[in-house]
Amino acid sequence: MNAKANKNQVTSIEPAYYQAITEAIRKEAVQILKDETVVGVVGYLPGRRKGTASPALVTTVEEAEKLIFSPACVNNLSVYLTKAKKGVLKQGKVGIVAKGCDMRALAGLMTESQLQREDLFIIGVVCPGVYGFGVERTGTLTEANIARKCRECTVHMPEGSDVAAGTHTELADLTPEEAEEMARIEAMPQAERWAFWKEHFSRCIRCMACRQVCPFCYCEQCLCDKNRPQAVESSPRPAGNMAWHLVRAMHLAGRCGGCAECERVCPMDIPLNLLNRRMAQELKELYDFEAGLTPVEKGPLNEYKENDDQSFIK
Amino acid sequence: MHAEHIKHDFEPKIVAFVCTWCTYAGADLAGTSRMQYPSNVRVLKFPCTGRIDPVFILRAFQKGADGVLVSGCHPGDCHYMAGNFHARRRFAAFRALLSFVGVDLNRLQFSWVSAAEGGKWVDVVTELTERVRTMGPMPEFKELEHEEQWSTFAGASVDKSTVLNSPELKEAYDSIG
Amino acid sequence: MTPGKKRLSYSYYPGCSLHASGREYDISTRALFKALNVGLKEVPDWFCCGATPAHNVDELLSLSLCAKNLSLAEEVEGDLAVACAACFSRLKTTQHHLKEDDSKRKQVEVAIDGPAALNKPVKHILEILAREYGLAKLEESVKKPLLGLKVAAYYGCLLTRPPEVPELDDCEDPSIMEDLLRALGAEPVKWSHRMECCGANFTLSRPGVVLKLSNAILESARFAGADCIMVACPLCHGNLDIRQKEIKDAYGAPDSTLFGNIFGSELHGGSAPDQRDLPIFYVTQLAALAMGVASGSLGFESVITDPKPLLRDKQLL
Amino acid sequence: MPQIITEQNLRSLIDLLVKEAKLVVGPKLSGSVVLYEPLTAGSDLTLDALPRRSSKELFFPICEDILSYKRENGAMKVADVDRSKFPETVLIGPPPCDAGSPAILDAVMSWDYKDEFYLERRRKSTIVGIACTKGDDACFCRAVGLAPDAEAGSDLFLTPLKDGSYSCKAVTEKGEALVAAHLNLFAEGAGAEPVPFVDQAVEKLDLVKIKKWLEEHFEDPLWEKIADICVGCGACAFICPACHCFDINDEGSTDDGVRRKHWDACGFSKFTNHASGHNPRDVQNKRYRNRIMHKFKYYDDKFGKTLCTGCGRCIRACPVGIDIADILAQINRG
Amino acid sequence: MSRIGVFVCHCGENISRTVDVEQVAKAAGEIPGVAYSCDYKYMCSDPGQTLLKKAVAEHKLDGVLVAACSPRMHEKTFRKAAEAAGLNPYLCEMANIREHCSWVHEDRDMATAKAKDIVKLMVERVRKGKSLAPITVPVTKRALVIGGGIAGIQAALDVADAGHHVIMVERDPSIGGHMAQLSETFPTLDCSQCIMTPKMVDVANHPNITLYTYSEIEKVEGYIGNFQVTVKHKARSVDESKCTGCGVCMTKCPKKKIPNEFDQGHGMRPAIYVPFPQAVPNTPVIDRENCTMFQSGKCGVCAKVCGPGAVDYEQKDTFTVEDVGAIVVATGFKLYTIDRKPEGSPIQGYGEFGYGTIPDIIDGMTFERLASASGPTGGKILRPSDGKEPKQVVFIQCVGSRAREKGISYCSKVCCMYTAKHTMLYHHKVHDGQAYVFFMDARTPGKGYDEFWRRAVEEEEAVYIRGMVSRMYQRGDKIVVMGSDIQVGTQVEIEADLVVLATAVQPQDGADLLAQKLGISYDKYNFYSEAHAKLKPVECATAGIYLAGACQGPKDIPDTVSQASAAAAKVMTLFAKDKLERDPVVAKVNEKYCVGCFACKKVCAYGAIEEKEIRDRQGNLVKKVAYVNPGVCGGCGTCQATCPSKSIELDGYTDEQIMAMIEAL
Repeated sequence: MNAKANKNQVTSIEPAYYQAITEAIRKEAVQILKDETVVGVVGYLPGRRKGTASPALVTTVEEAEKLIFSPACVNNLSVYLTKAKKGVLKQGKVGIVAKGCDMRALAGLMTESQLQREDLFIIGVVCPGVYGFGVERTGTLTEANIARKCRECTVHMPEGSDVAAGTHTELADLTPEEAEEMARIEAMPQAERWAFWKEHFSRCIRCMACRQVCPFCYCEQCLCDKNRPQAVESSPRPAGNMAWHLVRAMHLAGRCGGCAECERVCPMDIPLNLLNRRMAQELKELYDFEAGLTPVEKGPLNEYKENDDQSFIK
Repeated sequence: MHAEHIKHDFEPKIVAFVCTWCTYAGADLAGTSRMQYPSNVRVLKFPCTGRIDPVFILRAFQKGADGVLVSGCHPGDCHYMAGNFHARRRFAAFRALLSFVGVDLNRLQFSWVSAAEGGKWVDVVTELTERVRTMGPMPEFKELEHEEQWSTFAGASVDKSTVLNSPELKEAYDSIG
Repeated sequence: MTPGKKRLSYSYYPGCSLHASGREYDISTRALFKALNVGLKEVPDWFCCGATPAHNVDELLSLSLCAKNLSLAEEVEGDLAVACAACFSRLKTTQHHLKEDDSKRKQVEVAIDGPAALNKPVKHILEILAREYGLAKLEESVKKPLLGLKVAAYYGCLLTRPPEVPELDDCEDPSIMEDLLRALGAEPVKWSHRMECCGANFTLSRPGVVLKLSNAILESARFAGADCIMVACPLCHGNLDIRQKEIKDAYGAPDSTLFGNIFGSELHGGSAPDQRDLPIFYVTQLAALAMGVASGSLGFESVITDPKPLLRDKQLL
Repeated sequence: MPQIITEQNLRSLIDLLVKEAKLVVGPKLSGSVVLYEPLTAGSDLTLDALPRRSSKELFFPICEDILSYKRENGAMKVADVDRSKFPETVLIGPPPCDAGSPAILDAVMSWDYKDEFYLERRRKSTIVGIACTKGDDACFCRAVGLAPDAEAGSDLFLTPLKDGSYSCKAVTEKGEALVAAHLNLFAEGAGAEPVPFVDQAVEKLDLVKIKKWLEEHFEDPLWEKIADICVGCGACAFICPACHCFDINDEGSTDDGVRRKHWDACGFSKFTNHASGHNPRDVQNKRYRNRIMHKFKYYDDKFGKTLCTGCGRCIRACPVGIDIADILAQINRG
Repeated sequence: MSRIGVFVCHCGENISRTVDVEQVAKAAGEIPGVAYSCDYKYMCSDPGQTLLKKAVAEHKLDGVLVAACSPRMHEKTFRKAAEAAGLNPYLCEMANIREHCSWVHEDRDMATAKAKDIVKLMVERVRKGKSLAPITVPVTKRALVIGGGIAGIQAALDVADAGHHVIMVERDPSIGGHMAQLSETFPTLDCSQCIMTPKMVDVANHPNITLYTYSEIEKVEGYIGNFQVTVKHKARSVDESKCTGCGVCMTKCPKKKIPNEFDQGHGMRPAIYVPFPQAVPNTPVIDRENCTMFQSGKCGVCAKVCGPGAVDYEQKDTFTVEDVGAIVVATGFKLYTIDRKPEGSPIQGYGEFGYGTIPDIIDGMTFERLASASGPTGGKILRPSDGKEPKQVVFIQCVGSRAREKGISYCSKVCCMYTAKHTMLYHHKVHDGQAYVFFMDARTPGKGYDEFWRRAVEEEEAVYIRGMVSRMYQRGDKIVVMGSDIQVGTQVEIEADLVVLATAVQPQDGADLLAQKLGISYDKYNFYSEAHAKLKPVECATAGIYLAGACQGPKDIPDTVSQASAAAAKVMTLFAKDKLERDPVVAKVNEKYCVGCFACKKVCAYGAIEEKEIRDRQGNLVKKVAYVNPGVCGGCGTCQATCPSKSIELDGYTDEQIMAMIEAL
């Protein structure tokens, strides 16, 4: 059976599609604010510049009527919910607009006791994809301007949300650029791989945008900010940068939901999601773990099986 | 058994992170049995491999280790029941990461050495030392330690040996005309 | 895909027997699937699976035969339906074996000049009927329930064994046939020899063995009060049906023939010897009959132990 | 005396300066991004995109050693950095929004404490600014009083002409000296027509009015509104040509190490964290407020300058789309 | 700036032969933070220790490093010496330059260089070390014993005899467990009840034992020395304080045909009953499901005939909370019921054996009841179907056990012996009968066990057939047993009158649920896991909880009793001091930075990590953080390696110490 046959595949997603979702979000947000189901809704508002959008916490019906969904709604809003980080969830239930990839983060945060499902009203978005960076923002999503992570999306449907806006539509024949890049790096000789990453990490300025935008980097004391002892040099030098990105990849292993926000926000264009993706791939191969849409009891690095692979151990 | 008096050109720095109950005791047994092995290894004792953080391995490489050994109790023998099981997953993941960024995994060895396996301790340490010796010093992290952003020592990139001599500069001027 | 809306459809590997001595099995299978509106598309160009003897002679050959058939089947849409218990066993064994043994798989792939279709789902007719079509739906579809028919469901050796290969049911205590019979309105009897061997292909080389083993099965079924036996294997069918008269001639009265009783005690008995003819049905024959398929198209004429008197007696004809 | 330099000669100038053992820094493609980096040849110069980081790092590096220390025989030995080794530098190619930043920063760096690291680099550098004919909807230099052809900060200022050459204007003696030393690369004349500038979307701001508003609105719901979405990273500050906060860290052990100075950002939660554990800017709205206050009020109070060149980098880079131009425009509108 | 003293030991010539100890001491003196260094022939000798103590005083040392042998050898010695000199013992460390250096290297230069390095990094460890104080935990000297079989009884009596109070909780109406059901015991064939019932009475009469029967564990909180256990007392419908145990209620109860569990369903009992005549306590319970009064509201005969008015139909379940310091788990076993595969279980059934459908196929425990003088047949071997004496009995061993394909791979340990016993009992009672045994191997490792087994084979005429049974079916009034004899290499059929299956020993139902309440671990079969298979076979990983008997794995009576006494000894060891002292190498949480992801809790094998609420002064919940119970923490440090923000730290092995050591490499 052709797996693609019963999906609604198109060559472009027109503004009308997003408009329909926008309407649905507004209707839902207004409703849950009106009936006081929630104290606020985390969603997106349009930006000043054409084709941009910004996260927003709306608490009134008037504001809620301005919420939008467009290909510019790139942010993973779950970052706003954890107490330790942003804590917009101060009291009462909060509504949140979530794409499939954001839902994975929400599930992960529930696994890690940072969120309770009953504190959330999730307005799921059946997302066909969002803009990549530095692309033309015309309002229409095409093969030319879709984000790299969306090319291989497996979670168009926000399963487990309270309501879902949109109908399943996706772009046809997207090349899996990230998978190809992974394969390219994996195929490099070891020294070349080191050179590749050294070049990228050396560019890092330690602005911490990757950390700050990550739903899972909710530590109050980041290891790299600690100086007694200093496990990772805080100065933006190649050595500390390498250590920082390795430590971060390790800390996210088995937790990362794959939203690729770290990569998106990096002002220095470091392909950070490749690291997370590599770890996810390893944990899938070794322990059959995949970040999913529902919370689990323990992540793959917080549990073990007695017969886990140990072929690398003498 | 390794004949130690042979002098080598390169003596690699080997760091071993071991658990106190099995591998440390195994190394003690190698000592009480008077087995011989290369003296390159420096042992850091932990209660359990479960305590060993990947950051320590990274740090050891940064601080000049040419090879790192992590060793603990065999599965099922952990003094703390499951520390080595957790460590096993953690290090399986960490290895994948290191390999992905281009670290040669031949420099990082994991082993289970029990308190009764003095001989295995000697084998593991000897093998790692000799393997790393043939590989030579580990350049990656050490080089990185000394690298800077260009602006830090702006000018270092200018090679003073090519400081102009006038005829050359003159020629350059002339060519532009 | 919503279940119930989409028409079930299978590729079909009949195997040699079903085109020869077990033709009734083939025609009744096709008739049944047609009656149930389930698609059945024969794999083009299929050939012998090697049956039960090949793997005793040349393992690589037997695996390659099956692997090639599987890759042919891969070309036809739908899971592969198999009726013959031996073909089923060989195809499943091949998949199991080659999944476990990489070097064997490579050898076989050289032999068949292509990849082995190790993931093509292979399904026995029984599981298709009981699980995929479903007992409830089957029961609904029954037009002529087999009321009053006491059936000894006979599994034989291959359908469930070894447990890791066919994964059809509990290896030693299955119930899929009985469940199916109940859905058809028949009455499955409890009996002792449903998992015993009939002698299988010794039928040619050492018929004596077959007579002895098959006799025990027939006796046990009679003893349990069965009117007939239901099978899912053409070889079992052959032994129990074709040789039934021969067995009777050879052994006569029951109970004197159960094999070796080394710490023997007195045998019970005393009742009049039971010499009833036991018609042997294929599972698909009974199912098709219950679905109202005309009995003339189910091959009842071509068997040796005539089932028609029994069926007439039970008002099923 | 307007001078003309062709694009080819501009690149030749770079080649020559490199040969003269000067450090030549300019926009260069580094991997997938354009950054200010040392140029090894004129062909390295990439003028079609605004570099991701501003040119401030030439004077104020991302990270620099300020001293090293080692304990020997019980006594601590400290070694200073030899600043005389800083090279003579020419910065080629910054647009006015980057070239203008030293003109703003010199004030604070030579104020109550003289930052000799910065000042030594400034002394040894010549800036060749180029008028900006590009720009996008994030640009707002005009709004903060600069312009695509503002010469502030440049020693030599180039204006792109329609025929691909540049008209040159020596703004300072350093600029004059640079031209004088390489005269044969420059030609006299009026040259072709200049390339027109791009319109900017942001209205002209009344900086006095904004400052007044800020004076009166230390507490204002606006700050909370922005802080709701600010995630507290340092992207805006690090790529900003005017932000100049830094942190000092000792790296190594207590017996042997290096004291390093590196960029810091007021958006970080630990920026004002005291050793006591007290944090006067304990929440994000106080931190973001400080960013705006510093740029448009405090710096003006002290030095009479606005700490922003309108380059728009922070608007482009903000992970959550915070738009400083929009915020200022809102304040401006009242 | 720290003032550390480094003492380099020659160990006679053991170290100094290959390591230049003087150089090592000299180099140590130059390490920042070292205030004094010296070398000495034998540091562990009295003069050596005195040297150390003197140096601490003279040079005002605040830390000590002894470079000598392995810390496994003398760490305690030197820590004691340091303590005597007024230092915190945890600021004394050892650098192992003997086992890890002088003994394993020959080259003097390289060995000396290595010794210097070892000293250097260990100095860092001392420098960054912290004073630690032993952890003390108060101990409640009362023990809880869960289960009133022979294991629980033995453990309870031992602890109680030592003078400590014991709470015994038993799920059934009477204590006694499986041992009370047995007829005679191997290898002595003494009467089980004769040796069991006096012990049951001892429990009932012991002044230090509080016995709760018909009761279950509802909830367990706390930790070693300080458990709070909620016990649920199921409604008995009979007031224990009033009942005299006269038994009139039982004789008058109109409903008498209820299969008796104690006789494996082969005898009958009334709805108000004691499980067996020697039950302790001898107070009946009403089986509400089978009682007419409870089912239809009409009857009430027992209440009418009860003189003291003890019958109380209104009784409700009650709960008590018991404070105890230690818990002995002795919940025992059940026998595998072997019919079809249980729903959702990895264990397969033996449908092909016809167990449960053929009445004359019984399990071993039923045979015990048939053979027991107090059993339903008064000790006569009569088969269930028709009450006839069976003349051919087939015993089948390893039914369920050692059968990987059926889901259980372990050996049930007791079946070889009890089957041999059964054949003897049968032979003693049915002289013309013949016993057959299908077996895989005979496992008889116990005192007098093999002799006993040989007697069954050689003197008592049991026919042992090595092989397994494939199928059984009823034919007339016989059971046809189809099996194989692998020694003869043939298939075998036996027509038996009775078949006895030695079914696998399994943990009690609900063993997993109890383990979850207790916070102890269990294996895939639900047997409880000991802390160490060899060295801690009685302790659970959770401190203060001990195991006795078959709940841990199949065991015979002597093994069970031994383990029960061992568990009791462990309890008494714990109770020997008023306070429990523990090594302070335990984890601590930095509550300021902990964000409560509880990854630490997920990896903690000891269940030492709890969730703690942090509230502000108004009582509002600020956050939840991890809390390490120092009484329970094992000190492995897995939590710290797991914590991304390092907000949990293992004392004695802090990141600061380790990083400083790595820095010193």
